[in-house]
Amino acid sequence: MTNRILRLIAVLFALALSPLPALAQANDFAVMVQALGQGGFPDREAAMNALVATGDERVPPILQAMSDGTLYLRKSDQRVLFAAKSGSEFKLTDPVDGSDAGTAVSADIEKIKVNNGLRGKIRTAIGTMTLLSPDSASRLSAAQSILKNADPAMLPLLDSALAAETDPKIKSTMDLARAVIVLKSDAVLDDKRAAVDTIAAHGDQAAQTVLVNALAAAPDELKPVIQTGIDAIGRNLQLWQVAQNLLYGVSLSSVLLLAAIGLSITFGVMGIINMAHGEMVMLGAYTTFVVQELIRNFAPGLMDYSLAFAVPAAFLFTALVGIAIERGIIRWLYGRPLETLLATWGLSLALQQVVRTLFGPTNQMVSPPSWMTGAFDVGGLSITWNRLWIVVFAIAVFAILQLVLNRTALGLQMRAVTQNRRMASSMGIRTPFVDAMTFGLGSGVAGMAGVALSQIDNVSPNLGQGYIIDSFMVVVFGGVGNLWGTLIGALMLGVGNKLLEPQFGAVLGKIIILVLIILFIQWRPRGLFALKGRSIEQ
Amino acid sequence: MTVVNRMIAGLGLGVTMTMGAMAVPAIAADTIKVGVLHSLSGTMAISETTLKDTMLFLIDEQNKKGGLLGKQLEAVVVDPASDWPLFAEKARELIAVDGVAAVFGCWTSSSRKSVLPVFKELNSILFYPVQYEGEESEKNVIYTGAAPNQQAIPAVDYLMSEEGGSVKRWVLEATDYVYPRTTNKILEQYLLDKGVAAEDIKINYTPFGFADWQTEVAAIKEFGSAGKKTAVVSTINGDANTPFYKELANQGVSAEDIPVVAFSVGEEELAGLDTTNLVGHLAAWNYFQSVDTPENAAFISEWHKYIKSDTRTTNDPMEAAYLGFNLWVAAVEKAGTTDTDAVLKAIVGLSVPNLTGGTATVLPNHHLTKPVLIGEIQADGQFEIVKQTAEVPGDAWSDVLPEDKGIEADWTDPLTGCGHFDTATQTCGAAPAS
Amino acid sequence: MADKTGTMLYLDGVSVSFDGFKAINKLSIIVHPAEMLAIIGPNGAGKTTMMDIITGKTRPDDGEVLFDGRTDLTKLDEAAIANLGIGRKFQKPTVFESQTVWDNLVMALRKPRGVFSALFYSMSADDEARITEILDTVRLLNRKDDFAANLSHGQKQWLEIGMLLAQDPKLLLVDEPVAGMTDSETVETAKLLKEIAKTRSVVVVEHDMSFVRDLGSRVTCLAEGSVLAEGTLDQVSANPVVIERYLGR
Amino acid sequence: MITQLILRALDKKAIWLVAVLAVIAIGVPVLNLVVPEGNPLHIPNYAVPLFGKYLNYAMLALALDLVWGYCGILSLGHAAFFALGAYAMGMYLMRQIGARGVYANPTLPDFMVFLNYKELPWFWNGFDMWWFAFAMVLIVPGLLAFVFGFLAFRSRVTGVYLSIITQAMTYALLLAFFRNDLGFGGNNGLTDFKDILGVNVQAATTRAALFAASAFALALAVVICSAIVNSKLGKVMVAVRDAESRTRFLGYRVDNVKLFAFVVSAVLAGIAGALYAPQVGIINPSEFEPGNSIEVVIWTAVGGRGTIVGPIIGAIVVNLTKSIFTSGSSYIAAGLVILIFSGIVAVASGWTKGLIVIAASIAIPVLYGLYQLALYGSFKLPALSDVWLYALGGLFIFTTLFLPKGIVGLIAQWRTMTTKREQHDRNAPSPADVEAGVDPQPNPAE
Repeated sequence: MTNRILRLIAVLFALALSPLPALAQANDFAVMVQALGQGGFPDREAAMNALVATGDERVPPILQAMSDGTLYLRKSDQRVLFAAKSGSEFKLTDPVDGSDAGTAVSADIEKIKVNNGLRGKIRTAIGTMTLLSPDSASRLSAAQSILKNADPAMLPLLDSALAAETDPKIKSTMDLARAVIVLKSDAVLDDKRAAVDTIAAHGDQAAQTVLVNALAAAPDELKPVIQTGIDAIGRNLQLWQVAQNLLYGVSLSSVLLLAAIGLSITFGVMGIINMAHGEMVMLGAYTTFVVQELIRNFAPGLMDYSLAFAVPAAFLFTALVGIAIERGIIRWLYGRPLETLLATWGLSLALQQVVRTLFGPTNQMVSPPSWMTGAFDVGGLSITWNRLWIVVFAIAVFAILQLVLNRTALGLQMRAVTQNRRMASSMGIRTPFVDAMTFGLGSGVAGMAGVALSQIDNVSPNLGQGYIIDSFMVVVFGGVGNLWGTLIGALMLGVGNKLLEPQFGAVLGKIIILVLIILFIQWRPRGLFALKGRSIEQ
Repeated sequence: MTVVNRMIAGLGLGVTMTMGAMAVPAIAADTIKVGVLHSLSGTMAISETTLKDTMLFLIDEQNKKGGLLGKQLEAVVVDPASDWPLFAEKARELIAVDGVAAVFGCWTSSSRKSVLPVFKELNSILFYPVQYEGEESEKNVIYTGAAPNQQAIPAVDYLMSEEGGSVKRWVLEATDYVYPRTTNKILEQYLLDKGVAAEDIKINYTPFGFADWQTEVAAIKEFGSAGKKTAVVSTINGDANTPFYKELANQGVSAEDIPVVAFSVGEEELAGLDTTNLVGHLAAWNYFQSVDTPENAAFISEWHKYIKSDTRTTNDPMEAAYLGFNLWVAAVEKAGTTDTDAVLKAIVGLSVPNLTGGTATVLPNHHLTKPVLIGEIQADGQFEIVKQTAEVPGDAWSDVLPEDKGIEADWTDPLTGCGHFDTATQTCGAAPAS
Repeated sequence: MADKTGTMLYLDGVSVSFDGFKAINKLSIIVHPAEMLAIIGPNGAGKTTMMDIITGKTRPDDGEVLFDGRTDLTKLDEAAIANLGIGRKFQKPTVFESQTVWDNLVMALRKPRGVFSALFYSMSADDEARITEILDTVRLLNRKDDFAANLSHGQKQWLEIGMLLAQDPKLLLVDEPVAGMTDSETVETAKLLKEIAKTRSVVVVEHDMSFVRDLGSRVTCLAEGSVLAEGTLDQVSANPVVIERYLGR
Repeated sequence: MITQLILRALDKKAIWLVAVLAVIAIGVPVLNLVVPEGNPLHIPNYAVPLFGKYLNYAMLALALDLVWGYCGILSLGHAAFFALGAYAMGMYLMRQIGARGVYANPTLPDFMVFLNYKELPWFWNGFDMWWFAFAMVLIVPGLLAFVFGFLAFRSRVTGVYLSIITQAMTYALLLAFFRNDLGFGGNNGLTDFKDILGVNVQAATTRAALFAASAFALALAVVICSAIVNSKLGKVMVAVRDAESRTRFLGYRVDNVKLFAFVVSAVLAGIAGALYAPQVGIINPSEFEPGNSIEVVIWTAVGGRGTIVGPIIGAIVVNLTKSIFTSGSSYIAAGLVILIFSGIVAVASGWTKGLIVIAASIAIPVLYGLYQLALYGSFKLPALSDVWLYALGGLFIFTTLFLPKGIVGLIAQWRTMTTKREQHDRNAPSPADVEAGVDPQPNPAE
């Protein structure tokens, strides 16, 4: 009952907003829908407003389809229809009565164009119409769109919606929206004071903006209150800002760690200056692409889990490539670390060209799975899912690698071979096998890093080049041959970079970091965690 | 076996096998050679390889039509390998050794700057197919890409209009190199002239190949939360774009709230991106693959046939290469020779149809008339054109900048023309017309 | 301990540890001018570390290291210490393998060590005579133009001793000089060292007991980083602790 | 003292090398300017700056060899010194443009006018005077090398660590020079040069003169390097390379020896860069790219490190190869290059390895063709530019695997074989053999 009254209010409200009341009175809904397909953007906006004014519950899906680009005009009869692509054809549905309208090929139909402005207005319109929707997600977006517009005329609608709302998150948004509207309106001073408190309590950037905007227009007696609110938010934000920068730093660190950790095995443990390390990362990213293409073609339902397949696939593939490289080239160069630099540099050029020949020079598309898109807020922090997962992934890779090196027979043999090859060999360890496995492990880990990097960077033949120098810096900074050193090195460089960036800008920040590394090495010529008696440095 | 024996045997074996493997191309009797100077390896290969293919495609098409002046065209492809000094070396080789009639090539401004002295010295023609920062007009270069007034300013105009969202606050996000610097300088002046307050403009530069955009995107969000409609004008370069857009999508910067308009992001760049969360962000070009004209449809289908792939995109620099090539062909036909000065004399004022339904005319300043198209990114990686202007004449010297006011370039007569003519003082730069 | 003055080398209460492991523990040793001291001891006793400390390669955590009774060696680096007149021969013969025997000695010859002195150095007749003399002493005259890498193990040992002589040091630290030598070579080496010890101080570290006996010098036995016993070889080898910890078993 | 030094420098090999360079320095300009076009002996205009560039690269490689081949310091940032020298020269050339720039500003270079500079940045002062600029060509790289080397060598940063921080140095400079705010023209760098010492930079005579200057500079570098390596200091440098701490126990200040070599090398690299800038007509930050420095290392390795002539041969060979492989259709030349290289490998390391090289060079175009066949149904051989990275990559791999001593090492080996160990000292261990280290590092616990 209440709902119906409220909906009526909403309709009346929309009517009041509509610039074309005459059209709104026309009750032929279908005709109004057809109007969406005609004219330019302003005409389309008018037609949309007219539809909104009807308050009809069929309107939001139509508008949503228009915004999503699934609303089409059939050229033959100028009818506006939903179109869903199936194979090479489009399946058409009538938006008015939901009846099947047959199929069409793309030449027969024309998408009803929207631009950003129209898309924004559609969002607001849907918001207004769905503030009382039973679906909490649409109520939330409705509340947010009202907050953005903050039209005093919305106050009665908002009040009633607020009374019926139970979800705390939506309620809090509505509260804020209400406070913003109150502050704008000519409400009594006490109400406004309370509104300022409500806004200040939210404590985020948007709230501060609202208060700053309100300050100039506010009556004198309210000004100190608002100013206090602004200052409080400012202090709050500053704190969060530091935390946010730290978080960015940790996130960058996880990327650096992933890129460098494979190198800390091939370079750190084996003493091979592997300039083709970046290309192993690149191959991992391309493996992800190939895996996704296979899934897209053969099992589209598994798309969201594509990365779960890509990680082992990338590990195995790059590990195999790594083993082949070790057997084919590197094993001839043991004891000549600087020569490995030359050979692997040549190899990296060739590998880039292989990928360029096979896949073309352009970027390849790797789609993010749905659970890796978007962001969420914790207090004043905004955390994006993909960065969070990459941090988790980096930690997992690090932990597994530690386990492998310290708790398995292979790890033991690896350490034995690196420490004393002849002794290990005389004790029956097959040193060539262990060498190949170690290099394969390092390469495989680089390949897994490629899976993660495909989510944030270009999947192109040049991908590896962008990380190779940073990786070497991390490993050398942390101390060659020490995984913990690599971890700490990545953390310090990542966080340092992100803390410097707001002050000095990205370019200068990076230069400063490089100079600091150079100076740091003067102070500790063997890196942060120097091990004694390493094989790398006779 | 003695060393000498070994050597001779090795050489003999090598000769036979290598000759077998490396096919020696038959040298055509009488052809017109055309130089193609695009990086096929190194960092720029990602963008330039497509243009190499485009040139081969265009030359192939022309040869099917019977060639030029009764001769077949022959492409000479070299690889400057994204190495700027190598560009100069290869340009010299094309002109002096291979004797090409004209060169189509370069992408970055650095590469163009690198080859410029060579073209001037050896008096040949470069067709440069990429949008660039302007502030240049040379006798030996035909700029078939957009000048700033054919891309940046119309895009900003669109965003300032009601249709584009009445943007009041601007972030100019850029890679630190000359094209963004120049574009931003022009845009900043333009915005200030339009009454935008200085505090409503934020300019930020990042290094080449920048990959970690967290801080920058967060700063854009913060700047955009000041209550005024905010837009980002992105002159971010090539490789850095993908991580930038991935971060935008992740931090939820939607086009309805803070639209991003880019001048260096086309279909080719989007092909490497999942654009689902980027719908509505904009790009300004003189051509989009989605342009609905018969010329374009024919071009795309021929291209797909040539490249043997239905999924390869077309993009703006490809159209610029197409225009440049057709203009050169028309000029050679008009002049009846491939002689540089004759072709340059013939080419000014020539028009050829472009792919967007209009015509491209070579202006006396060696720039073209081009329509400006604003497109919104769609979920399928294509652009939806939301605005298209009539042809805009390319302006080598921006009228927006005070120091460039009244500066014109006129190469109607290539021998006495001037690239930097001050209409106020009636002088040509400082140097005599060269 | 004893008086510092009049000593060539004076170590008192020297300790150093690596990652918690005490390699040298309150070690005290004195060497007088023109005296030879033989140091014996089991592996890991700290003999090489002691040499590292004296030559500036390792810094002691604690203790006093004096040269010539007054110069504090813990404050100086390797080059400065070498230039004071302390020469060292390594356990594993370390010569410059890619250079000729002659060039090895040219570099070792006592001359100004500065960069520009080296750049503008040209060989005088005296220098040539001196090197030839040394070559004769170490019996490498006929191989002077060979690369050091092509020498036998024993010859490399001799070359290194030759380099020590060329340095003209006041104190020689000789680490296992006769490893890899034939018996007759060993005897020759002992003779040579005794000859040298007439004018200079020599510290010899060696395992070869017959060689130490040939030297006939004072003997110090080290174990676990400190002095176990001191005296003549007979005294030391009769020491029950030495027998238990080093000789016996 | 100095004369003695120079006399010592001119051993038989060095005399030959200097003589050859002198002949080239005079011969090439003569063949270019005096011999008329059309004569088979005429050297075309385009070739002169190209060969000049090779000589500059050769000088850079020689400079690197002085520190790497002789002193064991693997610098992965040597192109930075080269670029700094080139920038110093570029600044002089920019100032020479004067009011002839596009904007006709008498003092400010075009890019500064454009970036709204009101006056010349202080560090551009003086570069209008040739003597000042030429001094800076020596001083700037030398000073950077001195400061960097002083810090690094004093702290005993060695081996890989040193290599990585030299790489960090050039990377930092790359980023810095890319910045437009730094006042060096950002990524476009310095270009559009007009005059050098009052004559047109593009004139054929100037080009020829610059070429001759490059050849003479290289000859000078040969004399300098030869003088150093033939002196006792040279022996000490080799000693430092082979057994650093042993050298220290002989009383030599290893850090000073390294610093000397590093600074001399940086200055030589700077001179090479200064001659390079006017010949290629542009200097921009990409010269600082870490990859460039690695390439220099590779030239040196290909030619043969630890020799004077090796890096010169290596630089010319690799760059000539690069020119051939990146140009349109020199299939025959490319085939010959591969052939000669496999011949060299066959001589040096035996039949099978030569065959591996040939097999690899055939496999790549064939595989490419098969891939095309599978994709498009027509067998198409790749363009040279498609295979050139394979060729370059292959060159590096095969050189390290099969020619550890480089081309020069091969010649030495050949001579040994033919002269039947007439002088058996040819068996000297190469730096590659000793690199693994014979540095005494006794276990501290012993």
